Amino acid sequence: MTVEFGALGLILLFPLIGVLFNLFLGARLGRRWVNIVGPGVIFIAFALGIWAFAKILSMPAGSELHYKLWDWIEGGSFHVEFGLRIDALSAVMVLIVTGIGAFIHLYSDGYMAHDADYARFFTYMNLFALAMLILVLADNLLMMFVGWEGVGLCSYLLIAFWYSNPEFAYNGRKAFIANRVGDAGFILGMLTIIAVLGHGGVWSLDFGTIHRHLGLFTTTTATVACLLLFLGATGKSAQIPLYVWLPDAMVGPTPVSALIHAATMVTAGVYMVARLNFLYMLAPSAMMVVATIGAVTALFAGTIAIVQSDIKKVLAYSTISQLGYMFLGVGSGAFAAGIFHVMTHAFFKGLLFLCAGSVIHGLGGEQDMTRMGGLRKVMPITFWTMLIATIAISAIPPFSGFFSKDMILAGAYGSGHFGLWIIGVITAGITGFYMFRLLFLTFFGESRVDPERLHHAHESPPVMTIPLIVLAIAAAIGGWVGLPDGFLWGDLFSRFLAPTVGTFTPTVATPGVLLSVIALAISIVGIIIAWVLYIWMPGLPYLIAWRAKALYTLLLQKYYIDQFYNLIVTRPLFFVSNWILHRGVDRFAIDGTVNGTGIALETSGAIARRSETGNIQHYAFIYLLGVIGIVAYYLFLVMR
Amino acid sequence: MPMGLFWFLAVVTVIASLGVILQRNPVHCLLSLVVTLLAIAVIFIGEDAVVVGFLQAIVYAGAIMVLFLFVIWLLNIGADTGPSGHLALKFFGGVAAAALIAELLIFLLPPHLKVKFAGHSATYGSIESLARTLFSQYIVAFEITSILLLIAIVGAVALARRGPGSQLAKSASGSAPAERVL
Amino acid sequence: MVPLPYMMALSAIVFVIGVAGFITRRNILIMFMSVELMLNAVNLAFIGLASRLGTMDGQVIVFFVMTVAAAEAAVGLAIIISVFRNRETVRADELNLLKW
Amino acid sequence: MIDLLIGAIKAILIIFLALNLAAILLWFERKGSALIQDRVGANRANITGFGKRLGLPNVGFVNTLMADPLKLFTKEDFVPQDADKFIHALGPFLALFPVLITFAVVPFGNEIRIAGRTINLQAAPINAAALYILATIGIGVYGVALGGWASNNRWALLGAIRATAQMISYEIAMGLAIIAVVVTYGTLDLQAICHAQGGVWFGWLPRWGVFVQPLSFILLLTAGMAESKRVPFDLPESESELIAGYYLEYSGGKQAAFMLTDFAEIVLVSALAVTFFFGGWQIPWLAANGFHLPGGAFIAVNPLVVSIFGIIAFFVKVVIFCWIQILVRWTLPRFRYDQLMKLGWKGLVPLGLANLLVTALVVVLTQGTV
Repeated sequence: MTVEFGALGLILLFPLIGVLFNLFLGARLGRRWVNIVGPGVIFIAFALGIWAFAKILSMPAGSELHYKLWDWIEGGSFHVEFGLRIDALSAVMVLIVTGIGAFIHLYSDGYMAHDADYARFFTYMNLFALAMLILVLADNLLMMFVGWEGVGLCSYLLIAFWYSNPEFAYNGRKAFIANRVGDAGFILGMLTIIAVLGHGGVWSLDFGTIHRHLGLFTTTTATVACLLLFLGATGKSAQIPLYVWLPDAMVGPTPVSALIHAATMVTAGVYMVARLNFLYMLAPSAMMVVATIGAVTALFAGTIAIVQSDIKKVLAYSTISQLGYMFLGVGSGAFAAGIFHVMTHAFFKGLLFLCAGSVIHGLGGEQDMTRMGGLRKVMPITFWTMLIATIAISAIPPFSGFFSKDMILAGAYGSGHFGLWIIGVITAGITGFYMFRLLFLTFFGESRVDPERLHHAHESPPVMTIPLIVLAIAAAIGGWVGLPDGFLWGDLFSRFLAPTVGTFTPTVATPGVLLSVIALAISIVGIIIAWVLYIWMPGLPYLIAWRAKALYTLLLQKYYIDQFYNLIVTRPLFFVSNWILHRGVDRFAIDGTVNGTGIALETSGAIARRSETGNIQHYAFIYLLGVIGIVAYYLFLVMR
Repeated sequence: MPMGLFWFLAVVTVIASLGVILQRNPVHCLLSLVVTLLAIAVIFIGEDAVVVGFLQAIVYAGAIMVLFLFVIWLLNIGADTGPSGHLALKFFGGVAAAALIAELLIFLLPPHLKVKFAGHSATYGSIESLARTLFSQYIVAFEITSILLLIAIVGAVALARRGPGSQLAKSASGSAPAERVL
Repeated sequence: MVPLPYMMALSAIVFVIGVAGFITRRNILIMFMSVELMLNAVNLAFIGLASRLGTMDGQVIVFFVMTVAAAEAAVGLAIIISVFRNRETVRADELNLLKW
Repeated sequence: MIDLLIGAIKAILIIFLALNLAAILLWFERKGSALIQDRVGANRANITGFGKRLGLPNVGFVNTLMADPLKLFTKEDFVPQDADKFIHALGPFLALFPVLITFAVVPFGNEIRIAGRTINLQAAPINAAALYILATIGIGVYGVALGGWASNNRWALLGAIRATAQMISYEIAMGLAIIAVVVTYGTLDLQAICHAQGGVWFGWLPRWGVFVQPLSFILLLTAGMAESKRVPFDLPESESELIAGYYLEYSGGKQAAFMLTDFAEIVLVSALAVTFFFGGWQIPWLAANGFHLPGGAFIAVNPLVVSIFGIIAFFVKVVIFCWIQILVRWTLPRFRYDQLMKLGWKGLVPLGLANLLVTALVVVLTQGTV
């Protein structure tokens, strides 16, 4: 059942109003207005999202809301409309984007309170919300791509928000270029789909249309399309091989990291795969690639996170690792599990970033965990909310992370990827370890804070702590919508999404509770190790680092991937740009031509200017001669 | 329109328009131009373009030409008394004009000119038919024209407004006493 | 009805008179009047053809030409006035700045 | 041939009446001003003395009708030395001519039927008459402007400039007033407008335009008085500052022509006001077959007599409006020039536009049901 629902347009309208307001009036009307309008429009969009969600709930399963804004592209039989749609999948995403987005906007009021460029910040944030909503509300692939590029742009703008620092600007460019590589894959995937459908006489990129004409795809074409699109997803969602931009993206303001680089934008890839689940189901080998890359990325990033000392870097690698989990889920065919993890991850990772931001804010910009510690007393609210988030991400029941991670691991095991399941379980242990390491280093033990900073350290204002509390509640109980089947109300979440992304049916018999117990046990082991190393025997980590120096350095240098990319991609690129394109083509060929033309014109002009008397009647006379000539031409040559 | 009337109006038009370009005194030129415009307006009416004809008289002869008259007064332009230089331009201009008229006459007279005569209804040229065409087919052009007029008004005021301390403001007493009274 | 060639011939003659005036007269105002003559000559051709084709389009064009002429006269005369203020002349051959 | 003759007779009739009315107005004005200023007024010239012979008091009627024109036309026709002689001579006639030809479209009576022939009592029954009026009034500017310029006199030129600016400014208000009426009745034809004003509303109120377009009427009358350049709008010829303005250097017959123009314009404005707003030749409750008085009474009248009544009614109404204008002239002081322009551009033009807008809205919304 499809219902036309005009309020969908309003969901987009309010962030747009916010953008225009902050762009044109924000700086003029001052901080007070921006602080109200910036988050306010997102809260309104959130309310509208809840309305749409309630409407979906009230309708029979599998129904969707649709609203066509306008016809966008009319090229012969190729037709794309600027249409919005909400089904179960996008409803969940809209709630995540607007709900968490709204509280993060609110938090930003406090976080950016001392920044002069608050209007520009909120312009970008609202623009991001707009683009992200276009991405999730799009009813066709092309429009989704518009949102996809839009969030990429906002990500770039916000990473390089403090653009006067050249390193920050460089990191923004890095994110943008890594995404560009992925986007090329996305475009090629889209073209593949157009080519396949067009070959069969269907000229549309509408999700529904693609779904209806799945028969036109062979396994090969579907695999090609899926892999290309997944390349786009690896860029946007920071998976191997294009994950390198995300850790560097942490130079942006912390609310940006929370909203864009943890809760919403980076999950766009997962959303895209879930959205096109019917296509991926046609290509088992592509699914296998997705699941493998997800699992490997999860482990890989998790190991790097162990040794990082920058609080945001740890969280960034943790994000990459958790995104890997999500891809493991969707790659195993458990699409609902993947999206479920998107949701719970948005809660606890958004919260973690906001807590980290609160700590950084409280310590006046300090990000190094080795210079923290003992902050439990100074920042009680931050501590307790961060504790909840850490337990949630470490997958301890009954906090939300447990249920989603459990569902993903069950999916991996059930689809027969036993090796990937093992990796997932190990990663769960690593997750528990590094997250509690972070918590212990930050809030427990002796204070290692700069005395100067400690003197000013303070709990954040209510405008920042309220979002923390709200998100903490969500992180604690948010997982209860997806309990294991047969337990209390069971798996509401998967049942809700089932009409859109299908139901996961295990191919291998799963031992059920046993799996959960194993994963839980491993997580707890990781936590205990963290306790031993950082609370019980704080000297031990240095000893280990000294003894296993090679491994430690390898991890600290992030497996030398950045250096590797630098060598094979960046350096040759700079060389070509500088020596061939800049010196050769630009300076010599183009500039030479342009300047030569100019010099030639100047010389000839100096001669020709003598004919210019400046007397308008002379010009008119010449003009008249021209008219006579043209009329004569027609009269004696053409019309004769 | 009877042929006799057309001939009369045509002769008046040509003589008056020659008057525009041949007389020395700008006011006389202007008067000739007004006569030309009125004669053309009458030709319009004779050609069943009644409304356009009257508009020609109202807008062109009644308003635009008065503007010219004002400017002539304001600038206090007398008859052309300067040296009659540019004789070459005059000579060649005359020759070129003669060539152009020869060409145009060949161009516009049979056998080149082929127009199918179509009859038209009794209401042709009435204000109603003009309005129907104007407000349906040409509505966008009409609205744009209104904006053009607005811009022209603003532009004219902006251009002609005298800033403080401009040259003429100081020497106003000599050249344009009219301005002070107005 | 007057034969079309007569109308067109009249239009052509008035037009060329306007052209000649524009090129030979030195007074900017009279050049301006010559422009008006040319516009009217064209209007004459429009009206003559419209009346014979039986369409209102020609008349509408003439209407627009008049409107534009009004705008042009307003702005043009304002320009002439401000030129006169700055240069104290309305002679076209003394206003020879149109070469940069 | 007979049609041509009828046309000529109609033209001669209306011109004759207009000119005579204008001449009579001269006397009217003298005696009227005397009345207002508590004087006796013109009472000296008594050329034939027949008034006295009839035993009537000398009211100076003959004086102004005969003595004034005679005096003016026998004076020397003086032309200043450096004047542009041709245009100087042309000026008065350029001023008078457009006013007189405007009367051609004023309907001074209903169609009458004589000997099976319908005669429309309108000298030139053209169907774009309202536009014609605007065109002739627009052209009327040139006589004054060129006359004043050609005199080669500063005062005259100033008068001419003032007159021109004033006339083209108030033309707009006048045009807006006329257009509002045209929109109301949906026609440009004055005879049709007169016809539309026949009959009654509510059984007693004549369907005159003034009840539909009162604002338009005030605009037309005000703008019309400004067009005729008379007190309080007489800045172009204000005696006390510009001596006589644009006709300072005129004498004799030419000056008479200018003065005649003024009075003819008064008559014209009255005629237009009557035609547009007071039913033209319509007499209240008088239909083609007789009087239908409110309350149901009926008095039968011969149709031909009704037509003659109509002509008489038209002229009576015109004379009333001429009197009103003279009354205004002798009771109001002169404006300052900036006040005049302010009234024209900031008062009448916006009012006229608003009135036109409301009129158009009402007409569109009612779609001619009223």
